Amino acid sequence: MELEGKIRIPSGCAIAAVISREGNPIPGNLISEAMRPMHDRSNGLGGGFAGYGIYPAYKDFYALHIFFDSRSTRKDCEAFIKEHFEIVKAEIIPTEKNRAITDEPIIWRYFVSPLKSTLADLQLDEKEFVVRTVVKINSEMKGAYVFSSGKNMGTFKAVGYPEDIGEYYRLGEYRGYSWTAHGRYPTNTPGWWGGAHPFTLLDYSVVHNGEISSYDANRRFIEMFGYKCTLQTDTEVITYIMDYLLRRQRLSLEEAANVVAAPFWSTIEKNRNIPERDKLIYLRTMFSSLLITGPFSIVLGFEGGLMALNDRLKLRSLVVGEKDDRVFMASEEAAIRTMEPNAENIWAPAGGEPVIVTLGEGVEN
Amino acid sequence: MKRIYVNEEWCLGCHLCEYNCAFANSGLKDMVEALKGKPIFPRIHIEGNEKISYAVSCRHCTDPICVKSCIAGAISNKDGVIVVDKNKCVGCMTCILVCPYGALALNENGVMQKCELCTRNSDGTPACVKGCPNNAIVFEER
Amino acid sequence: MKSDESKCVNCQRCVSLCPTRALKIVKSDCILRENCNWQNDTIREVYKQANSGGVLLSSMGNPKPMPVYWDKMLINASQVTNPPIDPLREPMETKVFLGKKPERIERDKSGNLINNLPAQIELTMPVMFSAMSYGSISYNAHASLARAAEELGIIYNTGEGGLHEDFYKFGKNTIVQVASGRFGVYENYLNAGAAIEIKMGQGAKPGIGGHLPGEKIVGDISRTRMIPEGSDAISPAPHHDIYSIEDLRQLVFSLKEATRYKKPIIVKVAAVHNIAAIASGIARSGADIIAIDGFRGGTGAAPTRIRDNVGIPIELALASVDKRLRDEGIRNNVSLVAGGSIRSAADVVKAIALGADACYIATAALLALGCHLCRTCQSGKCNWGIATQKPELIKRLNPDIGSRRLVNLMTAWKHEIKEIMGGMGINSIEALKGNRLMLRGVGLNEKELEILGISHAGE
Amino acid sequence: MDKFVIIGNGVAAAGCIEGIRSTENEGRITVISEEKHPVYCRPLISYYLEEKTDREKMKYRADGFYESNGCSVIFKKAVSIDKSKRHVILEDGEKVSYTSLCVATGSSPFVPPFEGLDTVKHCFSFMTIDDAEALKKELSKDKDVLIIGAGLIGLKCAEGIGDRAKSVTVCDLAGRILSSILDDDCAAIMQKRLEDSGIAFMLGDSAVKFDGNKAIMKSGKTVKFDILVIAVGVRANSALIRDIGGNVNRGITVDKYGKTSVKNIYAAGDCTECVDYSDGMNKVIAIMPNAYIGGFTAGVNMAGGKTEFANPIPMNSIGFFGIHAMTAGSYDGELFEDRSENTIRRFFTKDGRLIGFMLVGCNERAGIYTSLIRERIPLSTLNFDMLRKTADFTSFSAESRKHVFGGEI
Repeated sequence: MELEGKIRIPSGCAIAAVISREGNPIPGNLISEAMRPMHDRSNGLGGGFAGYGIYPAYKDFYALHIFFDSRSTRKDCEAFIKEHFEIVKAEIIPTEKNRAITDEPIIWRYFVSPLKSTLADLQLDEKEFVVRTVVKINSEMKGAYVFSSGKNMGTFKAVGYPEDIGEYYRLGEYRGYSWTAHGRYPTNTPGWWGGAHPFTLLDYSVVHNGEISSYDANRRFIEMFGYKCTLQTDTEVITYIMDYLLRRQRLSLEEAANVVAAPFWSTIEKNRNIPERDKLIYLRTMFSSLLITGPFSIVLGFEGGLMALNDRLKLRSLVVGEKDDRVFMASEEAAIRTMEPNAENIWAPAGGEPVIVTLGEGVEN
Repeated sequence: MKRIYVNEEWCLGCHLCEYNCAFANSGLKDMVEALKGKPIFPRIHIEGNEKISYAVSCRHCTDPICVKSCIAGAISNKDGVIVVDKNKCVGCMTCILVCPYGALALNENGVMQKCELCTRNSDGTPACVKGCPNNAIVFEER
Repeated sequence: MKSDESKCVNCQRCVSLCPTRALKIVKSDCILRENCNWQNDTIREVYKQANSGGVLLSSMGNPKPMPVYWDKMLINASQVTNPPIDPLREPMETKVFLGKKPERIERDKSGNLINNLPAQIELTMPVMFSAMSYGSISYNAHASLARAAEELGIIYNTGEGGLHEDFYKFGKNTIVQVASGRFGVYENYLNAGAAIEIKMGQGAKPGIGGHLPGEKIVGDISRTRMIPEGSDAISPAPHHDIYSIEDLRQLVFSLKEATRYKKPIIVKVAAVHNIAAIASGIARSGADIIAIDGFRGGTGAAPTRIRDNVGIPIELALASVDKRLRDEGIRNNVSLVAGGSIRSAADVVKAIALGADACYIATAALLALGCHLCRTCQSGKCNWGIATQKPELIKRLNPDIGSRRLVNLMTAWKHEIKEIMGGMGINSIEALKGNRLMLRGVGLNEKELEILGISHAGE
Repeated sequence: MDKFVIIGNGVAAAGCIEGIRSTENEGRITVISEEKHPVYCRPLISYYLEEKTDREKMKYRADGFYESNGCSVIFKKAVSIDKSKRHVILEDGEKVSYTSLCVATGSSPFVPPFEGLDTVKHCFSFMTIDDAEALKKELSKDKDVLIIGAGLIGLKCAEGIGDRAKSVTVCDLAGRILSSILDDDCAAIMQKRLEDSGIAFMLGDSAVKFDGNKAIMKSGKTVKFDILVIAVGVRANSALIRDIGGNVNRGITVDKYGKTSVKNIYAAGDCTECVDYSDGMNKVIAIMPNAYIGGFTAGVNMAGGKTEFANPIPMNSIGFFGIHAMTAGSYDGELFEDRSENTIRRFFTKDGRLIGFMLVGCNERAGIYTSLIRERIPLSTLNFDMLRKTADFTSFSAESRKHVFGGEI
């Protein structure tokens, strides 16, 4: 059977997320446990987590999490990275053997910073250079796969059930101000670690439940801007779209939501607020190929916040709840109740309406 | 009330309305059986010359002089549709003498006949209108 | 009743009008002794030319048994892992905007988005009626197209014959064409429509001009074309002011200047061998929209040999142009309109999935108006009142009926497009554009699949 | 509550009832009927004898007509009107009071004072169903019938009884049949058809004296008969109005609203006279359309509405044994004629307008001509040469066709 990237594999999923609005540390096992009641939404063929604020000691460095299929690949890849980056720390990501997790690759993380000279040579900004490097490794370096590349954040993913993966990566040892989680139900895959979610690019991470019907329209459009959809997964293309809209076009989160889950024309036409209406028409027209159709519920993680978003018909479940400074998001309320039995204000956001939570003012991240 | 109106701009002079009319009023199911080899007595007629043509049938006047003139009380106004009671008609042709549109004529039995808006077919459109290939005959409120 | 089979063109008018369906047209049983190489038509054409010494003329699209790729592509549908969407319950959007999209957003000082979109064409569905000139088709045919376009919220195209004074009122649903003959082109004309189309070529006769004989240049037609009655209307093969892509760019900007940058400019080209490179050039010429016309496109009159042997299929042209523009990162510079025998809603869906923004239809529109594809438009004696200027024939096409039938056809297609989209789980046409995963090929070889950018069914 | 009273129970009365009810639904309507029948189609009595119709079909209005229109009918003769007390006095002295009254008494057969008429055993008029029934009773295949008067009534009678008698002879002082509506040529064609069908004529000659079964003619000839029908003409029944000092000429004078010169009294139908729109002359136009329209007009105005009797003209459609003549208007004008062996089309124009026509043997769509007279359409607006030959609308302008076929009606 072919791996992700050779073939497009649809899948069903479970997602969950939590954030502390005040930036208080949350242990990673909280989110790992949240996935347990949604066990049946996954089928053991992939899961993962993203934590933000987990590397305060190295917060100024890009944390590259990389799978290698062999020592020699790692050597080659490290050599490639060293050409353009300063590596301040390189280590194996600590794991704990777990019966349910097998066939593990070699998993390392590197805290790096691009060489100023290289950036100057290429006339690129730092982030863009990191993106290109990641894309290059992932598309050209066989056996190496960068699965996390943001600052002060990290992704942890594997083939298996999410709660087992959480234990495997010893998530209880990390503290972050926000976490996202994903459990996967692919319908046709041998399961490949790199294909598990969250999918990340820089500090953007996406967990996604659904199967988007606009995939190839989105992919072929976004690939015009230097992205390569090597995994052929929805999550990957959504991540790139978000990166394109937020980082490169500098749209706000709401504006980006109005592109990917644009209101229906009939809704737009009924909008009495003319500037608002014109803005919506503009965004839909300008970025028409980035409209995402088909069922999805996603949580986008980024530096300093989370955004949950449903497709405009709300074809996938997504609920949100609150308690004190924490906001919870999940495919099922059960997951929220696991994290916080006394969660309040539980609601199901309407299709196309983003729920954006950012760290309160004055809170360091 | 919906009436039949004709527009000579679109009439092609194909006479289909006449055949459709005669067929619709024949009571038969098959047009060939109804019309083939027989003289036909439609209630709508194409008139014209090589330049123009148009169909003429009863206009269903709001103040129909034929109704007032019928010596047999055989013509009446049924909800705006002017109808002939064939049983009562004696063929005196007074209606022909008074109708400004020339819309009445004798049928094959020497009894007066005229368009009675055959709207009881499936879609409520008279046969001539339904069969007109170029909308030269329409059935509408004006 | 007698008939002269030598004069029958099989237009089916008699068959259609007979109320008892008593008529049928049969092939004459008098046939030449044909063989696989020398077939009936080929032999007759030789006789005809031996008689006349002239170029053979014919009309409508290429009838030769060339591959129709639309029929070798199949559309996807959702099952289990994602849901089909019911178009009867959920909004199903077919609105499209054609025109260049800027590379970047812009904001004013207070951070609000600025509308920096150049002029666009807004369509309620991704189909337009393509160019057919007044002269090649009748007043009533034009009236039908214009009225239908207005009612549908789509666009029709004047073709190269100018815009009849009666139809200026349909301006916002009109594309005015500027072709090599420049008939009827003046400032008001350019400003009358929703967009201007520069016609560089036509799928039915790439590389060939046009010729409307003087006897057809009478009355309104002469006035609309702005040429004297009785003079031949000759459209040269090239625009004599366009001998290169730089020249095209100049014309594009001249037209934009003349219309104060309020009208998108379409450049229409025939699908020919290096169409991808041509399109790439046009996309960089300032044009807003590229219309590509495949070799099966119709015509009122074309030299038979050209019609049947020049150009390439629209499916391959469209796929390679879309790919090339994306590879070059300039797909957003232009919208793509595909034409040249789009026959059904399925063809539209496939064209959009291959990468078109919209489709042009003409033959299908004429069929809606009554055309029975007898393919003798060049005679000027169209029995259906379409490709004729004879008053007694024109009269046969009542625009009330014509426009209604066009509206019906487009409405039906729209329903079908929505249904097919719903089946794919797509509720907006934007998400279908270039979505080639929704297509699979059957009976195509590797090369064809590669050019179309689709997988084979079963993959 | 208004009390509407109508004297007479013919078509004019029916028109009057429907006219009142088209305007209001409150007032009571009383019909005073000398004939003991509900309104029936009097012109059909010849068809009745011919058995082309029957008593049931001859009803002018369906059963329940009076009830559904809130009418009561008194089957008595009205003998006088008290205009100051506003009531009608009936033959038995009963008084019927009215708010407004319509006199629709019709006409009566005129019987000249023939010498020896009292010696004739079987002498009939031919006006009412009772006349027809009486005649029918007497008719048989072995009886000779003499009809005095070759006008519409006499000839219809002749046609109606042709098959039931041994012979039918029609005599008339005039030199042609239907002398009041046809000229010689037209009359000759009609006469020929009647003769071919077995009717005998003695024209320019008429009975002056009777002796039992014998009529002695002006020419001195004697004609034997078993049954005598007198159809020399009719007289308007205008006495009720004349007796109270109302204006009466040959018929009761009414204005275009149907009003007589007596307050609150209207009149309609054969008992009235009106202005012939085709020649501007005052005359009694005793035809059915006028009776109905006159009655309807009077009814509307009686009930407080306002309507006029628009452009009445004489017109007749009459046929015998398959040949038909149609006439309308007056004949004092320039003549245009087209004829063939069995048909004649004669048109009379004056001041650029059609004022009258006679059509014999060719009557398709004659109403188009009639409307030219009634609408006073200037002939300059159409192609009259064409129109005379065929009654259709190709002779009209496209503009007027548009109006006729596409406009309001």
